[in-house]
Amino acid sequence: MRLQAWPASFYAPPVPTLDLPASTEKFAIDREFLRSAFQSMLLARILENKLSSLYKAGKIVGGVYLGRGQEAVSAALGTALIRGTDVFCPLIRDQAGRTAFGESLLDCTRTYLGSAQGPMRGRDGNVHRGRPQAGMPAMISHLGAQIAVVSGMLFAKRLKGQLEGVVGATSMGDGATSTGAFHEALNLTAVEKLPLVVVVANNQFAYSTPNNRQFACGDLVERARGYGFRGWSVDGTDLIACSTVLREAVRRARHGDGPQMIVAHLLRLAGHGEHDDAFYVPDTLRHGHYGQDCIEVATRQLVANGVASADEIAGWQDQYAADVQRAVAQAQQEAPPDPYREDWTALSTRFPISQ
Amino acid sequence: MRLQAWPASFYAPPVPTLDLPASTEKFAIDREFLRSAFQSMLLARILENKLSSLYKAGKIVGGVYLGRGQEAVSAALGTALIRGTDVFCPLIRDQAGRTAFGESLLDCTRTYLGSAQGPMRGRDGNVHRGRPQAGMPAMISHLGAQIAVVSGMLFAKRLKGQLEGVVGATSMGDGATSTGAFHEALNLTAVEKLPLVVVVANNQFAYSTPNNRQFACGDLVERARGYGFRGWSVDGTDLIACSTVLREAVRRARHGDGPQMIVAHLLRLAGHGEHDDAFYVPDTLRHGHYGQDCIEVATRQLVANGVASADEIAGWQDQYAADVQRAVAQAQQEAPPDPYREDWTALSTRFPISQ
Amino acid sequence: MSVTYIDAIRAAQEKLLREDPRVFLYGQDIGVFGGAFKATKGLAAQFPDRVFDCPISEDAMIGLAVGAAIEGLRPIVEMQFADFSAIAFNQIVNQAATHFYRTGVPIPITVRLPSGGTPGSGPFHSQNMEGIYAQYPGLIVLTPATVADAYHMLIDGVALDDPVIYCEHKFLYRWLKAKTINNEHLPIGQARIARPGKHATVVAYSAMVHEAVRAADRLQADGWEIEVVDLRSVKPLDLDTILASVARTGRLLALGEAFPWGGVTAEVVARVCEHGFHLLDAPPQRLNSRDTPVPYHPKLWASHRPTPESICEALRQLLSF
Amino acid sequence: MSVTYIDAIRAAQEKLLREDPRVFLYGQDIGVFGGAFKATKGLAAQFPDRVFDCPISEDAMIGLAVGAAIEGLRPIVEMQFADFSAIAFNQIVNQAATHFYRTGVPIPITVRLPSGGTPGSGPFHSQNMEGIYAQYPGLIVLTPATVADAYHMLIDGVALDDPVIYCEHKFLYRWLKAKTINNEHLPIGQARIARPGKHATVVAYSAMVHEAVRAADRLQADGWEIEVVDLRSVKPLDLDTILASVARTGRLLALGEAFPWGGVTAEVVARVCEHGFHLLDAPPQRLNSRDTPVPYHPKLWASHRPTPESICEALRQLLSF
Ligand SMILES: Cc1ncc(C[n+]2csc(CCOP(=O)(O)OP(=O)(O)O)c2C)c(N)n1
Ligand SMILES: Cc1ncc(C[n+]2csc(CCOP(=O)(O)OP(=O)(O)O)c2C)c(N)n1
Ligand SMILES: [Mg+2]
Ligand SMILES: [Mg+2]
Repeated sequence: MRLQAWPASFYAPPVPTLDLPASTEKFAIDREFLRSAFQSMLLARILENKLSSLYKAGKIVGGVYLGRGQEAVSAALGTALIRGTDVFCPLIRDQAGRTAFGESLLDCTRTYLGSAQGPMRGRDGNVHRGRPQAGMPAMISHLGAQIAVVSGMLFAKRLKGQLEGVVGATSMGDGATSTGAFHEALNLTAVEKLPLVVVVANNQFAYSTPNNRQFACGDLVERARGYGFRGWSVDGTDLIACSTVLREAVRRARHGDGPQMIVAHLLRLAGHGEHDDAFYVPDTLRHGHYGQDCIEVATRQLVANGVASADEIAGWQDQYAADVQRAVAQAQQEAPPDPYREDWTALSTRFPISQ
Repeated sequence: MRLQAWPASFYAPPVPTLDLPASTEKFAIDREFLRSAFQSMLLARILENKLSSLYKAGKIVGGVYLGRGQEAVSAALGTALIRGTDVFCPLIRDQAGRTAFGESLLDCTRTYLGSAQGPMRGRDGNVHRGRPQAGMPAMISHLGAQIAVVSGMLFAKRLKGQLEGVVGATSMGDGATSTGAFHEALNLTAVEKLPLVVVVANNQFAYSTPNNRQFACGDLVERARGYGFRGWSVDGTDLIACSTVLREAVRRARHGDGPQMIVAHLLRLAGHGEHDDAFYVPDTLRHGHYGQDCIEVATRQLVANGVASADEIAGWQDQYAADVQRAVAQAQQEAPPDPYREDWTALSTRFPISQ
Repeated sequence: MSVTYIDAIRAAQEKLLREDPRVFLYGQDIGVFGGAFKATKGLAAQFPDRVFDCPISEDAMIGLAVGAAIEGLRPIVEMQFADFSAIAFNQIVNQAATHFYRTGVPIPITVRLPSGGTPGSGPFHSQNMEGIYAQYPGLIVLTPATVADAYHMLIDGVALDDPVIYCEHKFLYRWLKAKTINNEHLPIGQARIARPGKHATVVAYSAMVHEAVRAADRLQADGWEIEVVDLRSVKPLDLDTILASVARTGRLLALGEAFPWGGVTAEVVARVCEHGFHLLDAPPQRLNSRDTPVPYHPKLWASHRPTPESICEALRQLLSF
Repeated sequence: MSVTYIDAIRAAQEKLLREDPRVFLYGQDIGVFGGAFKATKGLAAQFPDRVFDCPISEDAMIGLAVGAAIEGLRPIVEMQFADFSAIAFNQIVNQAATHFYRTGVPIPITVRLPSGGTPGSGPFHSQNMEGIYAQYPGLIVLTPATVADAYHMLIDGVALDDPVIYCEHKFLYRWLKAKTINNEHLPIGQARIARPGKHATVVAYSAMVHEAVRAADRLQADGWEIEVVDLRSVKPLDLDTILASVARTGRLLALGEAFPWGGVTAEVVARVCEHGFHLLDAPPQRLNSRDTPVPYHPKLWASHRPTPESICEALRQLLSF
């Protein structure tokens, strides 16, 4: 039996241009939005660097998954959403978006460090955290599975007459777009005409798998039309671009323009998890356009445009480092869950008789 | 709690124009192809009418699912494929394609009538039949699940060095496009660059569910690009159009142009199964463009273009009626499966010890 | 006037829609068409904003229901056939079932699974999946056998805060009739003595309860009094009622229509042996379907699942010890 | 020099690729990266045309494998974690498992499921699904507990013409070592006495074999001789070996790491009681994980699954009858 295979050639995506309708003026982004998004990026980065150290020091069990390099698009999304009104289900690399949406540092450190006082009480860990009733569902690991849940929350709000002015949002990686769950949920969402904003952070890899073994279209945004979503493609290393697009997409969803898909192009500036050195990422990519650090880009943008000064930024850095330190220290002091005090049931129902 | 819902308005698709590149001349279809495809349409219709009568007379248990109104696109696909070389996994409404691909009448009647001599030996029924090793896998009911199987057959042929000049094909309805399996398989197929031809027969309904509750894009062919498939949209009531597009798409797949998606627009001219009177199909659709019977259209086309005469067609009709009669009579005479002679195991392995 | 099993399911959904604004129905062809089995017939006309036809997307259907449940609603999702819930498997067992444990927020969804074999339905329209779902912590699995239970257990199931897998048997839909729906009924989690007896206990559920009663009736002619326990719910499993019955009879046959490896009958036998070993006067027996997919042909199908004949045979053997 | 459990899995795949041109590997990150657990490390370099990274599409991965099997190949599909096979559930249980019965064409695919809990892995990277898949006719379910079995059963499994669910335990990957891989080995379908004894039988499989042996070693101090049966495959299930052991000891503890409802332990207890009731001197017992999702926190995780302590406790109770 003769064996042959087709040659694999690495697919390098083009630098996307903003896919904005006609005039871009009306999308001009304001100072406050940029400052706020940038602060979330910075806090997320400082927090995640700390998590990485804790992991490497053996203080975190399981794994640590960073959003390094993806903070701009994540923070832009979180900043465009309204906490207490909107629904946001963050995914693996959304520390910046979580922060922007208002998740407390303690929710993060408690979950990673296994404090019984965290929202998951030690029952689930790391990025699998959330507060569903505060509008932030907790992802399960199975990629794509959270999308329909967010849509279901919106669907329920409509039935309750509470959908007016509300947006739902979730994000995912390039790899998650290959799941059946992604497809079913996007299609269903469009059929139900729900105000969902779906952000795909195409960081070139799913774990170690490059785009050319993940999909065969040019830009994943080409999928939007087939679902009846409006599609936006954006440079994920550029905070102003991300903020412009995300704010506009969220605004449109909020005002009845239907579901929106944003594809942000960028590079994961870390391993899949902190156990992974990402040896498989070619140098051409690391040193190419997407290899640039969105926080550095944003710093330059903010300073150049007079949105924030270098001193201010340095001040924020110090403050966040202290905040993170406090949140870690507190979580570390807290008791872990006690197996002897767990009730060990997965049901909320207490049946009167033997089960 | 106040409840509200968005108003449902029926979505009537436009009559599609052929989406052929530049010059259509080189796609001119030959006489033999049209005659052959038409004969398969005719035979399929006569066979299915008989199956319907048998069902209504209580001679077929379970259900009968007709391809009435869908023969043109199905036969065009089956005719464009090469039996013994290609792989074809027909779906619910592909009697015409099966016939064109060379499935015997007896395979059909034996399976519907539960003869032990049919390819499924009474273990499975109706449209769930096939001969996988003769290039025709047997569908399971779960919609969309067959697509990846066909791709896997192509993938294996490539590994064996036998893919040269081979095409795989399968078809499905509009409803099946909403399955995760559809999505995963199309994406995987494109990533693997397999020569797969996927035909979507958009017959406006999935069982009773109209297009506007199934998808939210204009034409399902808009999905092709997002997968990296070439997309074709065609009027499924028009045999010449279907033949032109299908032959070209199959030719391209065969010659290295990659995977192809064809969306044929038409109307199911029957119930979902013969138990269903399709009361939910609005008269506007029944009497509109897609309400026309593709066999009548094709008859006119063939006669007008001198491809076949009315007399010839009448002769085929008589012959096919007799053929169908024979195949039914033979299957009816054959013994049903005998539960006492079944070995009642789902494994081909015989383990030496107790299980 | 009589009420069938499926009438009861329809009536329960009507009552729920009428009385509980949190309830909505989501499924394929359940609107104008009234569902593949007509379990929602007329409900879309009565409640046009709360009965939704949906795309063929079982995974997303359950995902949507989970989201709606987080928001305080009580969706009832119809799978067109239990078999197609295989597509929603992940959302059911990993999303819905784990949610309360992980987050403290319960997910009161009800998934209706038209289950079980009918002649000519074949391998993919005949499955019984209660023994699959029951393995997962966080799910409640109901298997009503009577018209009244079909009604009350659907209503009571929707009232529970946890995800409910409601297995309704297609064979009972039109065949099983009652004069009216009795208002008295047992709570979920409690089994029922479907037929009292003293020589052997058959533990069954869903359609097999009726086959067991038939078999018991036949054995009556030979002087055997067979007790039939209807589990009603397979998770929770009412071991007390089972043990009490086995204590009376000393003999156990666990009967199910699902595949023979594992499943409900294994769990019943294992628990009885663990907790009531001393009550048994003979080896406990099991009777399930055969270890193949459910065959299409009625002649094969009839031999694939337990029948009154094969149940009688199993009972005779059990009684011979 | 020593060989770990995962080395054995890697070596088996290497041998298969080298010796059988019908074999290819398909999975996420199994190429250059060598797999999430490095079970395919270096194989893509050695066999560049036969080791494929694939999209995150478990359903289509199994669909593709089934198609390739129809064409006579023998794909080995790696699920990144057993838990993610929930996405491929339909293709496994409805497509692959039914194919031979329906068409007469066997589907020799092997699906590798990295199974079982490790500290900190949480509810979705820790599951044991052998008791789910074993319920389906047409599947073979292997659960190797030793380095040699990890090797030989993978090779023998690929040689079988039926779909094989190969459950490899993540906890054993690097912890379990052998000097070399013994060439002698039992055929698939035959259980093994992992530790001989005479006072009670523990039937276990996969990682729990080692916990059982540890528990048995502890009880030795009190004079108890506990026999441990390693099932090796849960379907087929070697009842003969189990019954022979129970005949020697009169006492049975079925031990598993999966959820407590149904599953392997229920099947083992039910079969022993059905076919070897008279051999039992005491009520057979079961020990499984708790009835919740697998918790993330190592402290909870350690209490969720059976441990040498809890096994000893169960055995002491069993021996006290
Ligand atoms: C259905 C499913 N299959 C496999 C996995 C294992 N897995 C976790 S993350 C990951 C890669 C995800 O890639 P992508 O979606 O691009 O997100 P990224 O990590 O790049 O942000 C994989 C394969 C999973 N979580 N879910
Ligand atoms: C996954 C799955 N869900 C539900 C069904 C039940 N079902 C069988 S055919 C059908 C409608 C199919 O519609 P479509 O794909 O448009 O094909 P058509 O019948 O119109 O040719 C449904 C819902 C199924 N077979 N598979
Ligand atoms: Mg990625
Ligand atoms: Mg259709």
